Order: sequence, then structure tokens, then C-alpha cells
Amino acid sequence: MDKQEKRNLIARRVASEFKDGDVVNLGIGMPTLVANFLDSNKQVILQSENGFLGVGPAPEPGQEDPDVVNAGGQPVTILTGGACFDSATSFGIIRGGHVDATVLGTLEVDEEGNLANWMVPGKLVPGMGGAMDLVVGAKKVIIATEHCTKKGEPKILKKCRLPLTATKEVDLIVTELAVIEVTLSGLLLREVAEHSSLEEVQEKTEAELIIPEEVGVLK
Amino acid sequence: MDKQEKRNLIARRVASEFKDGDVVNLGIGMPTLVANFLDSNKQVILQSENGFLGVGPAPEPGQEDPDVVNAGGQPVTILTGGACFDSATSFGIIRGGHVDATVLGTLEVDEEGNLANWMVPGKLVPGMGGAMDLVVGAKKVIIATEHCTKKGEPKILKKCRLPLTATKEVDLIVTELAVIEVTLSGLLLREVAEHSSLEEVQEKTEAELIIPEEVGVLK
Amino acid sequence: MKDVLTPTQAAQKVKDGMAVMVGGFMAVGSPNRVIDALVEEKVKELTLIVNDTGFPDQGVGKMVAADQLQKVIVSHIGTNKITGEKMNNKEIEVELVPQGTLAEQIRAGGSGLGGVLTPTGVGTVVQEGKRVINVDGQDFLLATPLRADVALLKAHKADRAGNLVFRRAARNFNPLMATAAELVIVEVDEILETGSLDPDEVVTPGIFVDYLVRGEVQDNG
Amino acid sequence: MKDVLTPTQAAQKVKDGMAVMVGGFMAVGSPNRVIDALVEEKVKELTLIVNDTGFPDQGVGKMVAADQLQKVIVSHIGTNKITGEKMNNKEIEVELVPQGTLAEQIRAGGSGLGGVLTPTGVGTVVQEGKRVINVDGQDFLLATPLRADVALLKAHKADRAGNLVFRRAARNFNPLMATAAELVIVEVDEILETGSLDPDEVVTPGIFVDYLVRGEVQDNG
Repeated sequence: MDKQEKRNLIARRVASEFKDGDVVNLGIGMPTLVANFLDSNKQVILQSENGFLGVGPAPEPGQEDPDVVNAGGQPVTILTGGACFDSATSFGIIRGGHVDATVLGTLEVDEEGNLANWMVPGKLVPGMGGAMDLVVGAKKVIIATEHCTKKGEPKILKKCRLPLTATKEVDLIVTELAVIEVTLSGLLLREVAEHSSLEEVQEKTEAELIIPEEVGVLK
Repeated sequence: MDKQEKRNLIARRVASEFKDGDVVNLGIGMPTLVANFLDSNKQVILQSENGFLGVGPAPEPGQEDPDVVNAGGQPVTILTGGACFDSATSFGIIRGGHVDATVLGTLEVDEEGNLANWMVPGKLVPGMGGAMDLVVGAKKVIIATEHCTKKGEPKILKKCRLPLTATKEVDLIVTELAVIEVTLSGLLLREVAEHSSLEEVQEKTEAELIIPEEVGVLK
Repeated sequence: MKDVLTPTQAAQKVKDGMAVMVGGFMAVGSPNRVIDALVEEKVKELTLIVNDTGFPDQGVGKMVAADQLQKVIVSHIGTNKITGEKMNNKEIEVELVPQGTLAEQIRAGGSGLGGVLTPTGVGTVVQEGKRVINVDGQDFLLATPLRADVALLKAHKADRAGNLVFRRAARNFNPLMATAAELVIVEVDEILETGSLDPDEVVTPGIFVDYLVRGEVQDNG
Repeated sequence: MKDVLTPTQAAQKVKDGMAVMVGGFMAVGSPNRVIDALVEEKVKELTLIVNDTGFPDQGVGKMVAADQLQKVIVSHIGTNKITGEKMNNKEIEVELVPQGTLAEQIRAGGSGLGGVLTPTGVGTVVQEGKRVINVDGQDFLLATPLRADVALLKAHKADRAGNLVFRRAARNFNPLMATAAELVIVEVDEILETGSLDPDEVVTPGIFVDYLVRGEVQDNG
């Protein structure tokens, strides 16, 4: 499974979490891919925190509108029925619980649902942008991430070591190996990829996983 | 001097306080009259706290627009260059210091610049509406009032007895008898009406007035 | 695609004892058909959050007269004598709030803030029972968020996606309340096909709206 | 009638050491001509309040590269490596603020609030140095108001009275910053006669605007 296949697997699985009518904010990077896998039978409305609802696909080359970009600065379109607003309104929507789900990548996530995805002290300090508000405000926080770092180390930890983005806000973790739900008792393994195994998932996860009687198949 | 003449005298004098470009909010009742006396050589922009800037004169009979009323519910017009907004924005304009002057009537005002104009316990409890925000937020608070109550008792007191609208916010008091500035040392008599006298003004004012060397003529 | 309800269907969504926000300023920008239906349905013991109680025969004033309210959170009741009478007779609890504070409380409720600090009301009876928070030497009152079970609003136009535009002074509290209630029902003069409104002209995005009701302009035939 | 300045005249209103708000999100909705003039004028030791520092060669990123900034209050610097380098070298002080909090701080500064309580950042390093205020059992951080000496903004259209409308994602922080600075200068694509904008479509009322500057669209001839 190459990198792109992993990313597509994760994105497809995340997309299946949404219900008809959901308002969803997709973070920069892999989460943006989720848009490619939305079920056309459901209306999912995408919010872009730089100020609009109704994010549509990238325009045809040459049709880019410099004023229509997503929060990552990439050219997109605004679908029929969309609406534009200022940044206070945008984060009123986010913080006020009007976003049903947000999908974010992460550096670390832990068994309490804490996440750290905005800085590595002394190395990488891009700033939190809208991430802290999104994680606190969205009804459901979905982490879409490769299971391990590039070096092969676990990203799903007992306790985050990097500076947190927010405490106890993560609801679901989707990786190329597993789907893991954050519960009050810990991390509950929901699904394991068909190319993987319970053993591999636990081995690559620092936190101890709760294994229910039935574990689904991620494919 | 009949009641209407008094009111016109007060309104005309208040109108002369405004500078070109001022944003002004006129309270309900006598303050509304001030609009009739604005200097046409100055652009004074009237704000209506129910949600627009650019209040114009009453429409011709039959031309009333049910959605265009002032904060007292009377039909008005919106001048060219006006703008409409919601109540949070409206009070953001007011509280944020973007209104240069507000003109309000009052029940009582005192030598510290306190005013009481929103309730008489046990009798009249209309509510403060936008008055408390206007008095706190406007850069200049002008009280436009008859000098005494209907019973002939002073309205300009040593200390307000009714529940306050705000503390120490009044800048200027204009009555049919006098123009009085609220200063840190007390009430400074600026002008006396040509039909009145220093003695009459002080007699009808509970607070002691500071009389400067030169007192202007209110006419 | 938002469902369009009749005024009666809309009124039936409001249950006894609910907290209800109603848009409008002295009955301008009030959802009059829905209010009439609410009066007919005799829903009662409501907590009403509204700028003012209108007039005895206009706007939410009709609900005051019909004894449907337990409590009103409001900035002004002076244009409706019945409210004052019922307040004095302890038939209605009236909580008076400065208008700008009321607007911010509703906005805070809709935007996930724990409150805002306002200078308005410091040193007045409004301060009683409020937390005073000093910032850089100045006292402010903590205005806490307001939310409701239902918001009954009035807009000028809506598209089928629920995007709203308002007209003149009829905008007032309507866009704020749209963000701060579990269920949002909007009476509109005109319902347009989705795509008729430019995204830049939308004032309230459709995600805030649950149901539409046709107002008087379209439905008087 | 607002005066129309050249970009250079606009830049000359900004003095060394001032606090300056600049609209834009990743250089979309930034006043590019005014920024270019500011770089040319070599104004320095500015405190910049802005969503992000753009790119090294776009938007306010040019001011970062030209060493004009003493401090930046900002939500994101990741798209402009020079900001991070200068931060690490202690050439620029960088205060990172969650984007929604930054928006509310500017709004509070413009609307006379003493601050707002936000749940964002509780339990993170953002909490350090902030007041924590508990409301009904939940902790919030007090976000205090932000104001600036000058706001440099970008709008799509203005009328001669200074009323503004914005376009798509270029709106972002511009309407908020218009309320929160002593002097507000707006670069616009198009200047219309007063009366060309319907009062209902105005996003920022003209009373907030001091000067207009013609943007690239009109002035490239």
C-alpha cells in the first residue's frame, strides 16, 4: 500500500462518518482529500474557516478566482447555495457548535482524546490558526492520520508530549490500519484494516487499546 | 414661551453642537426634534439603534415603508449612503465609541453627570431599551430637557434620586433656560436664555451652578 | 432544501414551557403569521426572549395579552401597557436587559462564548446579581450567554437552502437569534430557488435555519 | 465623501512604532498596493495585527522580509518561513493567538467590550498569562480587546460615502478591523457614486472608513 493508497483509504473511511445535512470543516492536507469521497446521496456542507460555506471542488485550470480559496490557500469553488461571511462569524459558526464534524491531521493524539498538532518546540511553530477553535467547537472531532510517524513511531500515545491543541476533544481516530473511538474508559478499537491485524495495530499504538468482542473491517 | 417654542429652542441649540461628519443618535421624544434644525452645511449622520445609519426625514403621507421606522417606531426614510445592520452591530457602533453624540431626554440629571431616565419605581417601568448603552458608549452625551418637571420642580439635582441610567456620563445639559456643562468641579453655566436670568436658572436648579466670568446668551 | 411549514405547523413545534426567541423591534421584523398561530394554539408558560413586547395588538404583544408567557427577557416594555400591568400583578416575570447587552448575550449563546464584558449598566441596578470583572482598571459586567429552544424569526427572502436576507430595520435581532436556538423557524416574504442569492449578499447562512414559513406577502391570495 | 489617497499617501499615514491591523487571509483580501507603498516608505518598528504573515513575497510577508516589524499578533506564520526565522533569531516578537480568539479580540476592541470569554485554548499553552473565568462550572479564557492606530484594509467596492462590500473569501478580517482602529484606510477595486449600494447590501458602513485607495483593478492603466 503506497502513501497515496493509504491516504485514500483514510479519507474514504472518514467520509463515511457524515450524515445527510452535516456541516463539516476539513483541515489542511490529508483531510482535504475527504471531499473526494463524499457520498453524493447525502448533502454534506463544507465550511472553510476563512469565510464561507459551500466549498466546492477545485476549478478547471484557468478558472481560478483569486478570492475563492480554501483555508489552505488552494483555489476552490463555491457551490450554489453557499454563503460568505467575516472571520468572527466564521468562528462563531465553529465555536458555537454549528459544525457537526471537523477532520484534522495530527502530530500526536492520546487515550484521553488530547491532541497536539500545532507546534514542535524549537523546530516547527507554524501557529494554531483555526485548529484550536475547530477542535473545541466542532461537535465531532475526527483525526485523520497515518498510524505512525515517518520514522515509524506511534502517534497514538498514552499521553501527548508536544504542546496540546486542546484537551479531551477527539472523538474518532482514523488511520490506514484502524478506526479507534475515544471513550471515557480509553481507546476502543472499532475496525482493523483488512491488510492488518489486531496485533499490528496494538504494536504500533503506544496506548493500550480496548478490544471489543466484535471488531469491524476497515477497507 | 409655549411648550413647542421651548422645545424648538432646545432642539435648535442642541443641533448647533454638532460638527461636520458627526454621527449622532437622537433619543425618542424631544431629541427627535433636533433633526429639524441640523445645519445643512454640515453633514451629520443620524444613527437609529434599531439598525441603520442615515436616518432621513419622515416620508410623505402614503409613502411610509413599514420596515423603515426609527427607534421610536415612527416612519422615517433612509438617506442615500445609508446602511442597515443587525442589533449587535448597531450596539457595537454605539458601545464602541463610533457615535459622536447622543441626545436624550431625562427625568433627573445631577452635578456629577449621573442621569436617571428609564424608570420610576412602582410607577413607570418602560425599561432602558438602548439608553444605557447609548449613554455609556457615545463620546458626548447631551441632555435635552425642560428645565423643570411639570410640577415646576428641578430636574437638575445635587444627586439623582431615581435609579440611574449611568454614572458620570453626561457632558452637556440644554434646557429652555440655560446651557450647562458638566465638569469635574461641577455644573458650569455656559449660557442663559435671553428671556431668563442667572437668578432664575439657579433658583430652578437644585445643584449649585458655577458661574464663569462670561456667560453666553441662549437664543 | 428546507421544508416549508404552515404557520400552524410552525406553532405546533413550540411546546408549553419552552424558551422562545422572537425577532423584531416594536413589531417590525416580527414573524406575524407564526405569532398569530401561536396565540391560536394557546401554547403557554413560555419564556420569551425578545427586544420589546411590541404593542397590545401587534407582534409578541398578542402573546402577552393571551397570557402565554411566564417570563420575558426584554429591553423595553413601554409600548405595551399590558406587560407592565401583568408585571405589577406578578403574572409575568420581567427581566429588563440593556438592548446592547441583550444582543451580545444572544450572540454569545450562538457563538460558543462563555460571555462578554460590557461597561453598560455599571453602577446601576442592572449590576445587581451580576459579576463585576475589572480589566485594566475599568469595571465591566459579565453578560452570560442566552439560548432558546426555538427561535421564531422574520426575514425578507430565503432561498430553498435556507439562506436569508433581511430588509431595512426589520433585520434587528433576527440574524443573532438564528444562531442561538435549537430549532429555527423563519417566516419570509419570498422563497427563492437556491442560487438566486449571491453568496456575498447572504446575511444568515442556511445552516442556521430549520424551517421556512411563507409570510403575508406571498400568501394573501 | 471620503478622500481618495494614493498608495504612497496612505502609507505615509503610518508612522514608525504604530500598531497596524492589516486585513487578509493568506494574502487574499490584503491591501497589496498599500503594503507595497509601506515597504517603499520603510516605515519601521510596527506592531502588526493580522491573521497570518502571508508568503515571503505576498501580502504582509513583504513587510516581514523588509524588517519593518517589531511584533506580530497573529494566528499562523507557517506559510512564511522568514517569520519563523526572525522569531527564532529574536528579531520579531511573535504572539500566536487562536484565529477565532483573534477575531473576537478585534471585534471587542471595535465594539466597546472589555473582553469575551472563550473556551478555546483552555488547558493549552495559550492559557499561560491569561485570566481563567469559570461560568456555570466551565472554564473560559478572558480574551481582551485589541485596537490599532491604523487599519489597512481591502474591500471589493466602496461608494463615495465609504460604505464597503467585500467579495468571497476576501472578506475575512477586514470588516472587523474596520471597527477597531483610530484611522481606517481601505484599498478597493472600484469606487462607486454614493447611492449605488443598497443600504441592505452594505457590509461595513461608511462611518468606519477614513480614506479610500484605488486598488489594482481600476488603476493599472
